[in-house]
Formats: sequence, structure tokens, C-alpha cells
Amino acid sequence: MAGIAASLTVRVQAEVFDTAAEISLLSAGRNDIGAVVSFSGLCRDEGGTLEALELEHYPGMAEAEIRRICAEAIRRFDLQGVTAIHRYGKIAPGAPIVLVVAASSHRQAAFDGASFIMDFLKTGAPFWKKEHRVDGGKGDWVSAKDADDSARDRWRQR
Amino acid sequence: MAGIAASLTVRVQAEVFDTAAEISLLSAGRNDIGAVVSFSGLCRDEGGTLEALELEHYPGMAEAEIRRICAEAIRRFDLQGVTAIHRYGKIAPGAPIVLVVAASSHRQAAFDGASFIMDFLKTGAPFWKKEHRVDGGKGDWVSAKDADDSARDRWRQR
Amino acid sequence: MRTVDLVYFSWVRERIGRGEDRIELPETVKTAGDLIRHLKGLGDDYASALEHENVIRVAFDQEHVDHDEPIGGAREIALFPPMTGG
Amino acid sequence: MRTVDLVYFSWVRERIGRGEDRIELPETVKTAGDLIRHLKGLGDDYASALEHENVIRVAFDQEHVDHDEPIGGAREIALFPPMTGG
Repeated sequence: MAGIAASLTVRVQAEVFDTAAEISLLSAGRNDIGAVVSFSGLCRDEGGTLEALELEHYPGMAEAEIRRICAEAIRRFDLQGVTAIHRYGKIAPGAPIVLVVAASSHRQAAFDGASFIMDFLKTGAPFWKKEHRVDGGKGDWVSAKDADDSARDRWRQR
Repeated sequence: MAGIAASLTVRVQAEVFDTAAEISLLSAGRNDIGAVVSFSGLCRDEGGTLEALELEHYPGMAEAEIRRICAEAIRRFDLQGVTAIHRYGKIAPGAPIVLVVAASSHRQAAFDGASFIMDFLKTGAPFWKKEHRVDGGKGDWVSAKDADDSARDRWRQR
Repeated sequence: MRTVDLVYFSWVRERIGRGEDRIELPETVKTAGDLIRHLKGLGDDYASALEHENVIRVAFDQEHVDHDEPIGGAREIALFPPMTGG
Repeated sequence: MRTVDLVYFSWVRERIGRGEDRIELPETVKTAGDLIRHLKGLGDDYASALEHENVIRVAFDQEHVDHDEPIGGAREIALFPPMTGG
């Protein structure tokens, strides 16, 4: 789709978002999109011990960094549109934390685009998770995982 | 999640489906799902020449084959839930043809699960697309692509 | 000889001119490939539909099989081109 | 000497005890790594927060940089642990 600008929407917000509405918005009124892949990241509770996750973020840089990652994905995979939304603040188990939607004329590009954005967002977007426990115990900061660095680095070897 | 059966929903239908509702259904009321990946395949019009795609299918086998593919994905990637819906009949440009939703505790499994299902569905589920043209010209059957076989075969090399 | 139901899809169906047949299976027809070659001898429509044998896909009782698969007790045999769904 | 704004996040912020500082930058502090070592000499809170220098991430004016990046004209410098969003 050279010559037609891809649509890019990035938001960093405390409010819950409407996954469904965001997905339909990205492809609404267009006939040139063949594939839409969405990723929803939810607050997961391991065995009922988590009261909530608290997400701290770096205002300004969080949005700027996600925007840089998405723009790179659009260029690299020739995407037709991307929406990325990341929440901050207290998030209860089962609630959504992040949404990435990638649209393309072809399915592999849409899968790769969404996966690329998530891998770089995990390791590069300035957010930090702290656990609040049901038993009122002092919250721990979630540790970064080596597996997340590895997931990001596989894109550099391609 | 060994010991807890994964949920599997497969439907083959003429009616439009509600992508949004299907995605939320799969994770509703659960706190153990960390990642949900959805793939929507839409009827794409290359330059305004397509009036509609007509999808022929093999009743019975279409659902059975999709179910086999999804069950294999659940086993291989330890998915917590899968929804797969495929339409048949006449489908207008911009309208949805197929939806695959995969839920897992981890993001890579959800991405791989949805991508695996789509790659095998493309090459193994008994559906055939015929083009109806705006100019009324005789419709052509869409040809299978070698690239789709290659996409499927990469899962066998892993 | 025993009877099997054949079903056709997409351009295989269009070229044969109908969506299904019920045929008697000669003893010499042991595999999916044998069946395709047998059908090609039954008339021009079959010969045209099944001309390129290697692209024809076969399912026995709604499961994909290779051309060298023995027909065994299969009751419904489907012949169709490579699939293009999704 | 010139003035820069420092901002901290997550456990770096908690250990230093506040979210931001404004400090005078000595001429000898040329890079992100120099700054981290300089701060560690300013008190126990900084020393504790920045103990393991190699895990500390740095951003100049809201862009990630390596520890050997020259500070140049950066006005806002952020120090934080590895990120855990998504």
C-alpha cells in the first residue's frame, strides 16, 4: 500500500478500553484489509493471591516509545493500520492491561506486526508492574524476564 | 493448566459473527488467562473489481477438520481456550470470513496457537473461494498458493 | 463389488457436472489413486475434472487421505481441488 | 556546571526516596555511566538504588540510551530498572 499512509493510534490511559470497538474501528469502512490480528494482555492471577497489579509509567516517554515501536512495525511489515493502548494505575485480575491491533493485506504480516510490537513494548516501553497481594502483604515489583529479552532479540536476527 | 479442560468452540455458518463478542466470551469470568490473540480474515477487494466471494464448503467435514486442527493446537501450545468460526456462502468486500481466537497464560503460546490454526485451516479445511466480479464476468475459482503450504510446513520442522 | 458414495466440490464438481455419485467399486480399485484412474475411464467429464491427478485431494469419510491410502471400508469418498478457505 | 532534571521510576524511585531531582552537573560527568557513579557518591539512598549499575536503564529526553552515551545537551535524564509492562 505504498503511497497510502497507514493509520496509527497510540494511547496511554488509566481507563479501561473497549477491545471490540478498537478492533472494528481499525478496519471499518475499508475493503483493502485482509487480516486483522489483535493481542490482549490481561492481568493474570496466579492462584487467587493477587489483589491487583499497579502499573507505574513514565508519562510522555511511554506514549513516545510505543509510537516509535509501532512506526517501526508499520515500516517493517508494511502494515495498513495499528492501534496500541496501554493502561496504567491499579488493574484488577481479569482486566485488560494492553491491546495491540495490527491490520494488513496478508495474514503473516498482521501476525508478525502484532507480535513484534508486543515483544518490543514488553522490553522497551517504560512501564513497571507492582503486585498488591490479597493478604495485604507488601507488594513486590515484578522482575523483568530474560525470556522477554530473547523474544525481542529474535527479531534482530532475521 | 493441566487438569482443567480447555474450552473449544467451532462453528461453520453463513451468518456474520460478532468478533467482539466472541473475543470477550473466551476470557469472560476467568482470571487465569494472560493473553488473547485473535485473527480476523476479511474479504479483500483488490481495486474495486470484486462484487463478492462465494465460499463453498464440505458440510460436516469442514467443522470436523477445523475441530481437529484446534484440538492439536490446544495440545501443542497448552492453550486455555480456542474459538474458530468460518463462514460460507456469498461474502461482500470488507466483511469477515474467518475468526480464530486463542487464549493462553502466555503471549507466545497465544500468538503461535492462532497462527498455527490459521496456517492449517488455510490448507486443510475444506472450503473453496470463487470470485464474483463487479462487471458480471464469469467468476474464477481462487487458486491455492504455494506460500500457504510453506506456511503450514514450517510448523512441521519445529 | 460394493457401493460407495462420491462427493465433489469446487471445479471438480463443476467439471463432472454434479455434486455426487453412487458407484459400484470394482475389486481392482484398492486405493484413492486407483479410484481416480477408474473414474477417468468413465467419461470425458470425469477425465477433464481429474486430468491432473496429483492436484486432486481425497477424503474418506470426511478425513484427508493420501492417494495410496487403501479404500478399506470407506463409505463416503470426496474428491476436490486444493482448499482456499480462511 | 549546568543544571539537569533527573526523574526516577519504580524501585529506583522508592530507594532514592523521591521521584525527581534537579542537580548541578560537574564537568567530569560526561556520560550516562559517569552520572550514575557520580550520584552514588551523593548519599546512601543513591548508593542503594544504583548499587548494581548494569541493571539501571537510562533515558535522555525520553529516549533510551546506553551507559556510554554522552550527556550532551540532554535536559531530562531518567533512571529506572528494566521495564515490565505489557
